[in-house]
Amino acid sequence: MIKTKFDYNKYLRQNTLPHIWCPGCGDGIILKSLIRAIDKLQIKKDDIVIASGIGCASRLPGYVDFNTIHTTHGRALTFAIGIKMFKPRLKVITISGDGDALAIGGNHFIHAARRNIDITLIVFNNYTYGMTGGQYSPTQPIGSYATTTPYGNIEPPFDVCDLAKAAGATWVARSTSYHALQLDKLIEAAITHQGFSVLDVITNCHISYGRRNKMKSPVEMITYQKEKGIPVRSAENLKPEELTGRFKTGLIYQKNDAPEFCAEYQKKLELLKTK
Amino acid sequence: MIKTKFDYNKYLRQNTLPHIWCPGCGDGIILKSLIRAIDKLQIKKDDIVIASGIGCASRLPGYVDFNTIHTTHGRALTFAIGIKMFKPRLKVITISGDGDALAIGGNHFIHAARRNIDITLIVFNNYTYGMTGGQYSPTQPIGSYATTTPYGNIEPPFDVCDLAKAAGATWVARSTSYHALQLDKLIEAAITHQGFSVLDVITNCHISYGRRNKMKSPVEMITYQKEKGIPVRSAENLKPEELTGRFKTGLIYQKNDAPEFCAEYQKKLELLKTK
Amino acid sequence: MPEETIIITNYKACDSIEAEIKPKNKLNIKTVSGMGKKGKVTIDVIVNYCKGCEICVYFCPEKVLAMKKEIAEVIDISKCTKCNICEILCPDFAITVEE
Amino acid sequence: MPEETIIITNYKACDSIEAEIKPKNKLNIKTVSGMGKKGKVTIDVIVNYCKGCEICVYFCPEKVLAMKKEIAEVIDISKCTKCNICEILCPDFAITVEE
Amino acid sequence: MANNIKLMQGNEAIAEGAVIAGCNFFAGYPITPSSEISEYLSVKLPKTGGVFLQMEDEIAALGAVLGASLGGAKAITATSGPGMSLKQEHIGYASMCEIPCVIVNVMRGGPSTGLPTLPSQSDVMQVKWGVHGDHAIIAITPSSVNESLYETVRAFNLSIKYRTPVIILTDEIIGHMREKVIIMEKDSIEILEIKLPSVPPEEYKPYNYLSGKVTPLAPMGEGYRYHVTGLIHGDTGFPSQKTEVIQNAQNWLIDKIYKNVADIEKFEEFQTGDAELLLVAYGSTSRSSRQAVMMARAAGIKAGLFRPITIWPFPEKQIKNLAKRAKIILVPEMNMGQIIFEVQRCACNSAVHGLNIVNGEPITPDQIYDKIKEITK
Amino acid sequence: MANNIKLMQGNEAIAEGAVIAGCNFFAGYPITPSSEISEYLSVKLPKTGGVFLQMEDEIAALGAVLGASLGGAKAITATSGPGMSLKQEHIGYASMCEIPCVIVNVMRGGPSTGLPTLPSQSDVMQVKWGVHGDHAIIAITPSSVNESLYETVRAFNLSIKYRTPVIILTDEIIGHMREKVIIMEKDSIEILEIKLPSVPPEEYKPYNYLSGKVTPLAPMGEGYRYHVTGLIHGDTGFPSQKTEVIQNAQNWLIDKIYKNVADIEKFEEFQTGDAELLLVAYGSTSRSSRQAVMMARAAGIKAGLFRPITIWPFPEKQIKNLAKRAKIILVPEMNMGQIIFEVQRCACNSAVHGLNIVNGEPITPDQIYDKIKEITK
Amino acid sequence: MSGKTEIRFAGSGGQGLILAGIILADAAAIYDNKNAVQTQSYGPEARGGSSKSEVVISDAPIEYPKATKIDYMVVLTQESFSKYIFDLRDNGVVIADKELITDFSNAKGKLYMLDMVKSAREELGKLLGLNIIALGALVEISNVVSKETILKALLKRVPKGFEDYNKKALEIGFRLAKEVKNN
Amino acid sequence: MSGKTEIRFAGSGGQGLILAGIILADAAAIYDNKNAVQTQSYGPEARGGSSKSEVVISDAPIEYPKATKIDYMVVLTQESFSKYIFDLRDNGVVIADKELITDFSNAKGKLYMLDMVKSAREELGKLLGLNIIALGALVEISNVVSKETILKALLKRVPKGFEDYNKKALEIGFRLAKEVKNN
Ligand SMILES: Cc1ncc(C[n+]2csc(CCOP(=O)(O)OP(=O)(O)O)c2C)c(N)n1
Ligand SMILES: Cc1ncc(C[n+]2csc(CCOP(=O)(O)OP(=O)(O)O)c2C)c(N)n1
Ligand code: SF4
Ligand code: SF4
Ligand code: SF4
Ligand code: SF4
Ligand code: SF4
Ligand code: SF4
Ligand SMILES: [Mg+2]
Ligand SMILES: [Mg+2]
Repeated sequence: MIKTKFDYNKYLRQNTLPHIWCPGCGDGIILKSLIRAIDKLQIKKDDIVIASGIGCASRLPGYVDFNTIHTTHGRALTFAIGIKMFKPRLKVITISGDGDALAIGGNHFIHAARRNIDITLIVFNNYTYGMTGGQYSPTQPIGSYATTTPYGNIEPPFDVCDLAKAAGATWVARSTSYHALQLDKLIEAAITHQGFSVLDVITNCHISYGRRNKMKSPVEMITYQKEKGIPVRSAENLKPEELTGRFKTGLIYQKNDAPEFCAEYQKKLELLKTK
Repeated sequence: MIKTKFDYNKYLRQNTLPHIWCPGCGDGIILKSLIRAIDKLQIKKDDIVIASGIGCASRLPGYVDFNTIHTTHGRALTFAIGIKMFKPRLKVITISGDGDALAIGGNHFIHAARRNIDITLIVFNNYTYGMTGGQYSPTQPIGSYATTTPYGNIEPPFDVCDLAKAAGATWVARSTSYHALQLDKLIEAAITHQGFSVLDVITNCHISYGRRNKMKSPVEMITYQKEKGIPVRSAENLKPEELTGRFKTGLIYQKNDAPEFCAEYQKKLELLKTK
Repeated sequence: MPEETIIITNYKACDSIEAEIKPKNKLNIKTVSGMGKKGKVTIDVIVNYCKGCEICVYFCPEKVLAMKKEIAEVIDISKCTKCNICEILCPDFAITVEE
Repeated sequence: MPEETIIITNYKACDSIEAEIKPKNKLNIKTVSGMGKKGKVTIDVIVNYCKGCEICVYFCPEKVLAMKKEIAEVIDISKCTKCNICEILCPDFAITVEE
Repeated sequence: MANNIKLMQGNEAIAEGAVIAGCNFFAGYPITPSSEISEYLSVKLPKTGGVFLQMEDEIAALGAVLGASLGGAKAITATSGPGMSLKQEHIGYASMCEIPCVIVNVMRGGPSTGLPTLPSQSDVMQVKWGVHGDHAIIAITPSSVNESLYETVRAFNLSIKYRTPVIILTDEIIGHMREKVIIMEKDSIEILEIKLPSVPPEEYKPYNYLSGKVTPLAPMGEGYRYHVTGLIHGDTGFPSQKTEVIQNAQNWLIDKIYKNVADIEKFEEFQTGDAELLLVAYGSTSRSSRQAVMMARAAGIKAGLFRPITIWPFPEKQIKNLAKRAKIILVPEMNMGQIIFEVQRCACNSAVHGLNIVNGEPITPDQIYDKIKEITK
Repeated sequence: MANNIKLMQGNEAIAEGAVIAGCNFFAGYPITPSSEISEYLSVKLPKTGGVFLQMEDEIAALGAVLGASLGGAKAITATSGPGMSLKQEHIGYASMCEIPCVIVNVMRGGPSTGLPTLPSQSDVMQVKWGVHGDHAIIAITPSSVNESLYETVRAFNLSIKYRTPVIILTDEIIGHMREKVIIMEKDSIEILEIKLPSVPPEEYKPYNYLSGKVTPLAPMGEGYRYHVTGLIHGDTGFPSQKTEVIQNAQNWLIDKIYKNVADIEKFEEFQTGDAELLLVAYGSTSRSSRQAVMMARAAGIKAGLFRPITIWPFPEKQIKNLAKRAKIILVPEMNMGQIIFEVQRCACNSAVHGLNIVNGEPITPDQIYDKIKEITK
Repeated sequence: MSGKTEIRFAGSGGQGLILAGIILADAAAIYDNKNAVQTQSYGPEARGGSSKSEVVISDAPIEYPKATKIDYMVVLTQESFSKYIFDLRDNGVVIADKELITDFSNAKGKLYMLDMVKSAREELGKLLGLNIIALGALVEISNVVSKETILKALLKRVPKGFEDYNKKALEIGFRLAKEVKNN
Repeated sequence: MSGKTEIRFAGSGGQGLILAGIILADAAAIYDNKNAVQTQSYGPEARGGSSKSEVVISDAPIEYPKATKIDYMVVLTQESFSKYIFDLRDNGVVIADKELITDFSNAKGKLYMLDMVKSAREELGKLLGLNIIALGALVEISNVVSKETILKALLKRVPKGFEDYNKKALEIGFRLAKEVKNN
């Protein structure tokens, strides 16, 4: 799988580098994957809007040369919906941490999914509130530690993909920062999908999560992703007990014939015109 | 099925009657069912907390002689969680409209479900914002009309039960204000269940919903419930196309072995004591 | 509601926007007793609770009830089977069925 | 936090709390070229981008790389298969592999 | 009977004003007594290709409005007390990132759920201070249905010109009453359009603190790629923690409004020329006050009314001026005393009285006149 | 080396103060620079059987706190700017329903995301006016770590006594600095306990507007069944739209605080006896101000410092008194001018100057002293 | 009649009284070019609750928009009669339905009892249109706007196909009022 | 020494400098019964970013809590050296690591170059403890608190089993400093 050198510079705001993330933070790996996917799709930079909330992951937009909006904590999708509905020709991608997307932002998550609006949401799922120093998040595994679960977490985590699907998302997948090449393809597919697409990317935060959970280094954390991730297909052949502690990767759900929200709205407008 | 006269008075704050609801509003039918279920369970009135949000349905607590909290719009579950965690011996029941529970309150809905806390949520699902005069709600069917969908609704509705289940609720059921006796049993079971239980009750609001959707009278609306509701078991034998426009009633999902949040928290406290 | 059109529904909405504790109204109850299909039966309609929604009338399988001046009324108790449907479905605690 | 205990991790966090546009730093690039297992290869490490996370070193299947003073360095280019893993997994745009 | 005169509700007039101003985006969440605005726009906007969205809550509604505005929309939302409280974080974001938008608050009785269907004027101070952090705001309090319409047009203009959220702070009485509106010819109404910046994209800086001029906000998707963040940011829009940048950014948010007060402010004076007793009133209460002034004049009391139309920035200068003659000032408000704080500050050598009636009913001319008699005795 | 002296962080001291006050319930949502409070309580509360909850957002956090408080908990939440904006609706609910609770706001730079790790004092007015509708609030601004601890205890007491939310309004500097705290014997600290009402359930009315006394809030689940609503309600707790009830309810919310100012207020004066130049400062800025007073005194300037500890209700009477002598007043604040509005109102015949530095750094004694020299020249 | 007339329609939500007020205000303001302000009171939030619709009509500008001393009051429920009669002018006029209002314990002013419900049932076949009958009666009795004007204002707001029905209702109102006036 | 001493530890997050500051302040405030205030600066939000930990120690009460004129500065990164040297007193003292700081272009005051990283690597086997070495060096050079006091304060905050390790680190600091002082 030899590749020629990929030129990220075209998409980077180079004078903002080096980025703010800690050494070895998986967010940088995902950022690169996102750039490669967008490059593959050859979308005009002017036509891309990236909106994010607040958190480490949400710092991403600052580094890329698109129309970028670093909104408030948990609300990226609301801005995204506004601009997408007003200018449906734009490709709108939303970047959120797990806390951003699913704790404070959980309501916008399920409603964007319900509407099946053509926006791609990438959840940078590091099981923690990275930016505020490692409080537990709604995806943090039971029994693990955080600054606010000194005696071990007792809150069950969301399965981001299950939730997205039940709420109405029509394209749902999972990957990790380790599976960066799989991620390229999934991001590409997510952006291409006509409807609300949710990509749950398990990413590594050794600073706020790992070092409280016996994974002090980025390497340990990425190794965890490598070992625990299991492709959807392979998972099918395993018994439930073989799956405990593991998570499925790859495309988890797709529905192509569901009406997309912007398109439906445009149809209404057309109808009114002819009236 | 002859019954002796049931005495509601024991549970009613009689000097608040007649209640505020419009003639024929289904909310009154559900209120009566709730009273019967609680009576059946013989829970002490002092031990029951009823919390609600804002909306027609949410006016319910005012009429019953329990500990009652009429909170803010969408936030009933947050109050419920607070009091339940602090006094786990109390039975906490939350009453919400579809807008209250699933529009502005959607985030608390999924997080209460995720935590699997022993609270019962009854959603008075009338497909509309009754109290504010009939704007569309996140459960309103596609194509129907509301004051804010003068050209017909294009937003897909949530399936309340699917969403509850995916978010982590361990007891999920649906009924209607017509199926009042089934409802008695379901409310009883919901309260008895140890964990987060969600009961989606389709109820009739002819004022804000019906009269914009060719169901001007309570009778027409209740007839709709009678005709469209189909027991889970019967639904299994039907083809998908036979199910369009219909909804399943009865117990939809139950999981009994899942850890309950208050109990888990108490376990932690015990552990710390012994340390 | 841009171009106002005449929308007049025939419902009688509850006027009591005050949920403030009300002075204890004397209940105005209309009681009808008699022999129904399954024996002795008494039907009470609390007139000042009934809001005239017609639910009981429509869903009574035996046509025991009817609307009179927007209030439910027993018109033929002899057909009553004490099935209790009217009581269960009345949203307003306005009708009860007893032995 | 309550009873403070010594938690000292060995990471070097990024100091630039300013995301404000920075003066265009001259990139300090260390280039190593040579013949790898699959032919000619050039590996660039941008020294002032590398944060020393060790990911490339650890995940390089051929042990081409090593840490030197907390910066990644090519130690044996001859084993490089141009698999590109180091580049793909580097979170900091700090290492690239070219023909 | 002229065709351009219509009987309209205050809320409808706001919605119609938005349409006239070229509004092409609404996102909201229903709440009494503001819902008619969304209902009206749900009918109108789709007809002209605009977007009408009902969001999942008020926070989402303002988020969507800001997103759309970044795309170049003329966007509006409408709400009331509880919704206004929820919107505070996003109002701050709009101020900080200088994103134009119009926010309508039809005041009802508070606090909390309060009195959903009854009027009050108890959110006046919230409009200025509800957001965490320092910023300046423009807020307008119309007192008639006709004014509701035209002040909405002005609100859009101001929001674009100063790149700031503008709040229309009306009350349940003005919002729900119906009276005459004179629909003017479109040509005779000043309407500011959203334009692309005059500089090419390479030279575009979305903020410009030191120039003293408001840089136009380039609609996204038109070639001007920039970054928007609620963190303190420099001219480029990128976050900064440099002390000078922070102070400049803070100053700018205040100065761009306060240094342009002359352009922003609008008020009406009624019989103030020789007034020894000054009434300061806004919104529906100003109508009763006006009538009370007439009653007082009839009784030989030299009363006058100062009515701020732009309530924020507060017309300090005018009050200070009028207070030179008027040694007694009365501030009737349907709240427990809010704008009176501002009046006291500006007119501290006059006796400043409040008439604060908060009982779900509008303050009547009689009540005000009685108070006038009491304080002039 | 006494065992009862500890080096503590301001945020830790607040958390420890809560524990000492008997706090048994925390619900929060993390935010810089307040998170240490929750982290500390996540360790401590479970040890004593208390509840620690991290909720899905700030709105939920305060909702849970209010729910628990209705159950009889001594409950607290902690947040910072953006979170504070989100909590406004529930603060209003707590005021309206008279539910005790303590809310900590560790002020950071605003507006919007602003400067998450840097200090400011820019939420002072929000604390008073951020809620829609009329209500009164108690807010406390500690200026040392030791004070943070004991004022937290007092906050719990006040919240129970007056059945009201009490806000601890600290700033990033006080919140994050470490200094000595003297841990007193528990017996010597006044701690108010939550009690059942003295009347039997049949006679219990959860509100009592006309008595002038705060009725205790019966913990739910103990036999006192009552109704709580954010709608305007009468003594019984049930909603009402009667004009007298509305006005009584409104008056009560204001009066129960303002008529008890003497009990609630707390302040410190430093060298004010003969002060001709008065500094009014609170929180971390008061520390620099104190030092500046010493510098000024050393230079022969008769300076003094008035430091409100209870910032709301604002100590009007004291300022009015001091302003009789002090014809020059300086109000240094890490914001663009907030409390200065109050000072101007109370001391309108003095020259009231602001020193408003908002650049992410604390205001230094030198900066204040320079300003003193400038205005006394 | 002085320059200012205050009219109140009171009844329960859904009787269409708000609309009646709007049509009256429209007639006065737009077609008669007077000043007119219409206001109403709502139940909790905005759903159909009790309702009261007031119209102030004047030649001079109207400041305070609500009615304070009612000149004409049209009532369609017992409750609203008892509740709202208090601020009727001493020489004010009440137009009430004969069937719906039965207790006149605190009546004042001049009272016209009309068989509006009965006529609606008999002549229109349903109660839909009761508000228009009441409006017609008011106009006939008060003369606050002309019959032509009210008809114009009415027809503007009637959905297609319902013009005749509503016109008929209005005329029933005129007639019923004329009958009692002549009594 | 005047009544007030200002000390700054500057480096990158994770080097444990905040903790070093806390231990120092603890020693001064609790064990030496002086007044001491410790403050720090954070990166964005609160995650591990740059870090600066300051301690002001004084006999008199401390009003302004931050350092303004640094007496002693311990630096462990080049960036922090260049960034924070500006407010060192003219006669202030800098304690820097020999390996980590190489560019002294804007140096001022008195500079001690210590082989702290090297010693940590060689004698402790890892960098864990570098902050304690630096703390030891500071105490040795400044005498702002006694060696016994700092040891007590250190041990209070060390997790069980790590006492010796940390004590050793502290002593390395003492030694390294003594060596350069004697130079
Ligand atoms: C309204 C509001 N509440 C809280 C915060 C503080 N805050 C900032 S980032 C964050 C969570 C970060 O977690 P996540 O979204 O998972 O992103 P990560 O940093 O892990 O990438 C929080 C709670 C905030 N900025 N605004
Ligand atoms: C924060 C806030 N936003 C909006 C409202 C207005 N409001 C009151 S009830 C309601 C919706 C009612 O719908 P639902 O929850 O379905 O209850 P229903 O009336 O249909 O029973 C709304 C939007 C409010 N009271 N508070
Ligand atoms: S704290 Fe965690 S998520 Fe944030 S930048 Fe560091 S490693 Fe990445
Ligand atoms: S508006 Fe609808 S939901 Fe509300 S009381 Fe009336 S019928 Fe019931
Ligand atoms: S009990 Fe049954 S049969 Fe008898 S009146 Fe009621 S519904 Fe009819
Ligand atoms: S169901 Fe009840 S309220 Fe309805 S008509 Fe019958 S008795 Fe009356
Ligand atoms: S390209 Fe592959 S083999 Fe070569 S250095 Fe990188 S990871 Fe190692
Ligand atoms: S992966 Fe990148 S940043 Fe990490 S050590 Fe290698 S080159 Fe440096
Ligand atoms: Mg995260
Ligand atoms: Mg509903």
